[in-house]
Amino acid sequence: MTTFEVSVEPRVAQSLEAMLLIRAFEEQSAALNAAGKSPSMCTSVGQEASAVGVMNALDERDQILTNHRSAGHLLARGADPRRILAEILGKSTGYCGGKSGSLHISVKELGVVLTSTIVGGELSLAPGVALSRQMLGGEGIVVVFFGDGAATEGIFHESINLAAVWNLPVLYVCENNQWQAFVHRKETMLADHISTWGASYGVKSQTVDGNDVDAVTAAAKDAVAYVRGTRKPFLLETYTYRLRGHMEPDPASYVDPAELQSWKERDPIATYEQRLLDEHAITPAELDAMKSRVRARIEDAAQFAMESPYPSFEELTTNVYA
Amino acid sequence: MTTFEVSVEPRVAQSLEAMLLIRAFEEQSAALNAAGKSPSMCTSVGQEASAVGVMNALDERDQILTNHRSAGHLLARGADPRRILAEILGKSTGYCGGKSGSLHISVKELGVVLTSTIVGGELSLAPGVALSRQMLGGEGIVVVFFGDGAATEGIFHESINLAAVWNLPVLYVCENNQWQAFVHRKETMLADHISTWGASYGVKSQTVDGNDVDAVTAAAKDAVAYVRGTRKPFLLETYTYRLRGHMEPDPASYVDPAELQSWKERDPIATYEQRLLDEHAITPAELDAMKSRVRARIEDAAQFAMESPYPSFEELTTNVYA
Amino acid sequence: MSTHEENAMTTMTTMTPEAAMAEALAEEMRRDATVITFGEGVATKGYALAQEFGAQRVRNTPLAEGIIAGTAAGAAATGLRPVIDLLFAPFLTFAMEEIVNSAGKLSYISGGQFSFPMVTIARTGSGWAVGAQHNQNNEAWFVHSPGLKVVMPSNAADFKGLLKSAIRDDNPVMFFADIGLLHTPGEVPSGDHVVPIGKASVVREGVDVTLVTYGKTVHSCVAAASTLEENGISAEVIDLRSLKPLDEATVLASVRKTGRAVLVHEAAAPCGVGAELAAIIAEKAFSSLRAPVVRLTGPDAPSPASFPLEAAFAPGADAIVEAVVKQVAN
Amino acid sequence: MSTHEENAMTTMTTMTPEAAMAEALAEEMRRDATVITFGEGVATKGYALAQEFGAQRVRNTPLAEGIIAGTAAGAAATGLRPVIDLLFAPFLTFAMEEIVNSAGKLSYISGGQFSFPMVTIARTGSGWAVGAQHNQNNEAWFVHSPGLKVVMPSNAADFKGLLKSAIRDDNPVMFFADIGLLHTPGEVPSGDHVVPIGKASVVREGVDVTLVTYGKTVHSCVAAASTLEENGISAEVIDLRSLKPLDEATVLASVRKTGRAVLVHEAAAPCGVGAELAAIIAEKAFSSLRAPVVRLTGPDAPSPASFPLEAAFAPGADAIVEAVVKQVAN
Ligand SMILES: Cc1ncc(C[n+]2csc(CCOP(=O)(O)OP(=O)(O)O)c2C)c(N)n1
Ligand SMILES: Cc1ncc(C[n+]2csc(CCOP(=O)(O)OP(=O)(O)O)c2C)c(N)n1
Ligand SMILES: [Mg+2]
Ligand SMILES: [Mg+2]
Repeated sequence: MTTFEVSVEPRVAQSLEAMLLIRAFEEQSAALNAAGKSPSMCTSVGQEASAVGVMNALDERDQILTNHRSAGHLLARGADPRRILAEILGKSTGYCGGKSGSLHISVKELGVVLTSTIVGGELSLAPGVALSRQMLGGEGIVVVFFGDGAATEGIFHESINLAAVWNLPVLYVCENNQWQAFVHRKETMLADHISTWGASYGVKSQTVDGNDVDAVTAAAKDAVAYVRGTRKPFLLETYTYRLRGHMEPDPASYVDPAELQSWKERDPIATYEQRLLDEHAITPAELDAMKSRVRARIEDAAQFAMESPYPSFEELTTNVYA
Repeated sequence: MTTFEVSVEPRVAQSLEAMLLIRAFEEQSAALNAAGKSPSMCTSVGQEASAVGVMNALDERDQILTNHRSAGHLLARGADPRRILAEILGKSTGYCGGKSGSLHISVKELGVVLTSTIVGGELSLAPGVALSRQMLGGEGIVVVFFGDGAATEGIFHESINLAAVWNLPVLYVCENNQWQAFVHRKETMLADHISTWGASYGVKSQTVDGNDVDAVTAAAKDAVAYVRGTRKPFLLETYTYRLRGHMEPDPASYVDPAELQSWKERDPIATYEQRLLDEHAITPAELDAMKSRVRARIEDAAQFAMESPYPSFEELTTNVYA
Repeated sequence: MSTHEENAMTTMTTMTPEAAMAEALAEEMRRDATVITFGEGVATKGYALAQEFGAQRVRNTPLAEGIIAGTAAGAAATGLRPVIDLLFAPFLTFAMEEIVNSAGKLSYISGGQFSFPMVTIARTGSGWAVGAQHNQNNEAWFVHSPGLKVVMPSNAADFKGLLKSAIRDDNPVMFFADIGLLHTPGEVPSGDHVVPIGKASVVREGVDVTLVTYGKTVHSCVAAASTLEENGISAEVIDLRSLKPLDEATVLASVRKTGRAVLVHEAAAPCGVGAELAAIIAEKAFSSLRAPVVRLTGPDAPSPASFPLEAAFAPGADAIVEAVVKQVAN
Repeated sequence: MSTHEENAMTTMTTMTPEAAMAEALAEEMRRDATVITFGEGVATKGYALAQEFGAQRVRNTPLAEGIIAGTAAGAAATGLRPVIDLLFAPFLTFAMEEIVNSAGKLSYISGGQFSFPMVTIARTGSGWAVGAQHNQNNEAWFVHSPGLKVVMPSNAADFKGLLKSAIRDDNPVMFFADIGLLHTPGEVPSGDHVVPIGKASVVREGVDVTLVTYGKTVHSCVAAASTLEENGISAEVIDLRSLKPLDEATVLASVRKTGRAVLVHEAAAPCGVGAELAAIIAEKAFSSLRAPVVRLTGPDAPSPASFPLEAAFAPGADAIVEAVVKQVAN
């Protein structure tokens, strides 16, 4: 046991390190894009607590569906940053052999079934994945991450209603980050909280501070226990904010600077770091060590991705059919 | 002034006669189908009070969208039974020249914009019709009739949310008749009342006894006044029951006889007749006269429709483009 | 008449295509516990099926085509083999996202990690006089979409055999059922009658002209061929059965023999299956062609409800005879 | 290069197709107060437009393609002329019901009581390396659907002129914008530059072979034609511009002259526009044909994100040259 491992509560350390890893990963992706070395991607900067908190509550049996802003979910689930970054660069070593690119990465071995970049596509598949769970047995549940924008697509209504009527074990996680590409959420709905929509379907729901990883972890654990036990859906809203533009590069000049600033002050990583330091749950030295580890992993990932080969031209037409 | 006109309160008489006309029309249609003289159609038997009550609250400025079960709405709006029946038979004298058949009748001169037999199609068009009202001026509002089944289509969610966010003057009338073709409503949703779904969108709503024409009229008048005044949407649910099968012919053997019986006892026409007789608002003789008038109109309509010519073959490809 | 291997001992049962589909589904559900079926009213209308396999495997759904198809795709990716019924082809418009972007593409996008063994049934074509929102022959949309297979049988035996193949296929299969045929009884071989996807059927041999068709117009072509024979013209009739993959070899072999092709279907001409056939022929059998290729299709118009107009929608035997006579005279 | 009448005094301005579309929309909104535009982020991205015409006529919408298209159809039927932006062609899958069943069919179904003057814009094609859920050339679906018009320009002038025509048209028009072209500047005639829907453009004259194409592959064909010229082969290049209605007359006149047709597009082959062209040619210019028709298209596969694979997706000039050389040798 090193001092580090003794002084920091393991889950807390894990949560912080996972969030740091996501942030570093996203900044690396964005940098590659800015340098003309990568196609566009959507980062999850500012939303790390939501990804990490929910993943903290899941285990191996569970399956995950997510959307275009999925790198955080994948990393929090334990995916290899090398293979994610390789996929973003369209390399053969990526999780999908380079065919997906950043927007639809799936990782079967981690239970990540079919990320969708069609907004709402993840919601359309979720009940079916849960139906497999229901019919093929086991205690696994399905978690589907979707945005506040996806909630305004009709398929949200159809998906959660079906899950309710058929008693499907789906945890709906709405990451309400206040933006839908270039449109503020308030332009798209009168309600402030998507969790309030659960009532129509007879689905229990809750909103949690999506910038507080411990709060998300606690809420997600309750929600997962409910879904796993009752085999019914639950709607968890993580209330958060997209701190970068919609996609890279996006100067996001349409964002109200005051609103952005107020959320920057609630950055889920900076506030958590500070809290852990204040509570002496972590020392500055430990934090530095953690950051170095993360930096090393991301640098290694970048190198791996950059050096990996592109797929061969035959791959253009393989995997069209099973 | 005849005795009839003095003794019966005009709106009450009108409501009863309108309901009788719808019932007689639907039974005539069904009989033509049973006799092999007409394609299949969906009748609104049992739901007459909803159609008549809502139409009682509208005026000429208003526009209407409806669905596959629209004959009642059309008749209550004042459409000519001859031309509706001709359309059902695919005759050139029908409102759409026979191209629509029973399922998508529109009557521009009466403000009936584009009936949809795609369940939910009426919901998808409604905000746009209201947007025209909003942008081109006037005090007209838009009423869209849809079923409880349509409410489970995603387009319901998208439509009412848009109407709420854009402040569109749409009165959403959900005719909750407990059936969705061959599926009972309870198999498709956990809620009993679709009106409760309005809250998610910030839309005011109400459920009314859809088998009581006076109650529907009163509720619809309030709703119309709200929409006309605020230029905001409103969701009115008329709770009722489909007394015939889904379409002709349909023995509806899947219907629970006890449930059917309990609703038959609440037949909107029989109960209203009885009430008016009990209250001496109408005499048996007046009622007989009314029924004769209705019968004569329907017989005339059937004759007109049967004798009308089919469209000429050139019509196969006209009106494809404007 | 189909090209599958038939045991000499095979006995035949007469049934409608509708009954043949029900039988195929029941047999496959017995064979494989992962086969399930759902859709609007599926459990009500498929009462016998629901009785045999229970409420878990035979389900009514809410009225929401998008989530029916999406749920099928999600279930297919994770171990089940769903058969969904979306009723009428125009209703597929509410499920395009799930069918095309998910079921059709995600095997490829995932680099082969996932596959989508699912069958989507839709009724299509004229014959019910209910108009354009219940009737549109849009099968070509799916032929034009990657990763899907598309079948459209013309007789009871093929309805059964193709549905069984579709259920066993590891890819998403669109199964189009021509309404006009559903209640016409036909002979179906007993037992495990399977018709391979991707094999056309030469339903009538001939040497002067090749009629390529599918669905209800197969019968118009066969009728036309009889009339043509009386006029001394020998027409070969090919029933495609599968529109994707399309049995190029059978079509090309026939056209190389006859030198003439008439392509017949109810769907509109522009970018339809007839266009695809004409292109394949003009590319690969050009030197055998003795006359211009001819397409006979439904009009490029919504389908009218009015009975006599609807009856004139799909090309009939007379029009086919006329076109062939003119082509042969050319 | 386009076939429209050009005033001798016309001056040219250089701009990207993206700017040309914005200019067309602004001009039409000035001209006609019933023209409105909405879509996801339309008001944010079209900031200048929103400033000029106000929040009523330039609107952001919720993220819901179905109701965007449905609202356009409802508004079009009752006095407005909406221009909607559905972003990327794969997202059209969420709006098929409204576009196909309502906007496309209800004029007919209503017996001509209503019309649907609306324009639906969607971006399509490779060039952004974001994969198959943002990139599918599905324009043929709409060509195959009754009551719609479909255009897909290849240069800045046509982007402007066709968008103006589309807005003035009383029918629903699908406007496909090839992503790969949007940022390539070109010359646009100043003033009210209108390009009629349904007229192809002969962008290069030739006598040995006709290349028929649209969208980004117009440029590959023009490049191929230059190379071919060096090899003594004179290729005519036709830019269809409109896919529905399709300018048969221009295509047939050219093929009757050259006797050879090569059909080129990025969309998949099966039931694509190339198939339709091949069919028209095999039906109506058969006797002029000196060689098999050839199609060169993107693969029948979802589009890969990986940059080099994506770059190989659409047929390039080299492949076109090779195909023509082979065809001419035939
Ligand atoms: C069906 C569909 N429509 C539009 C888009 C374009 N688009 C990509 S992300 C996005 C915003 C999504 O907002 P939200 O669901 O809140 O997720 P967020 O990006 O905020 O995480 C949009 C409009 C898309 N990918 N798919
Ligand atoms: C998109 C679509 N799906 C399915 C159908 C078939 N269908 C016609 S009516 C109907 C039931 C509609 O139920 P509801 O909306 O409650 O209306 P009701 O018939 O009860 O008046 C169904 C499933 C259809 N016409 N359109
Ligand atoms: Mg968001
Ligand atoms: Mg109902």
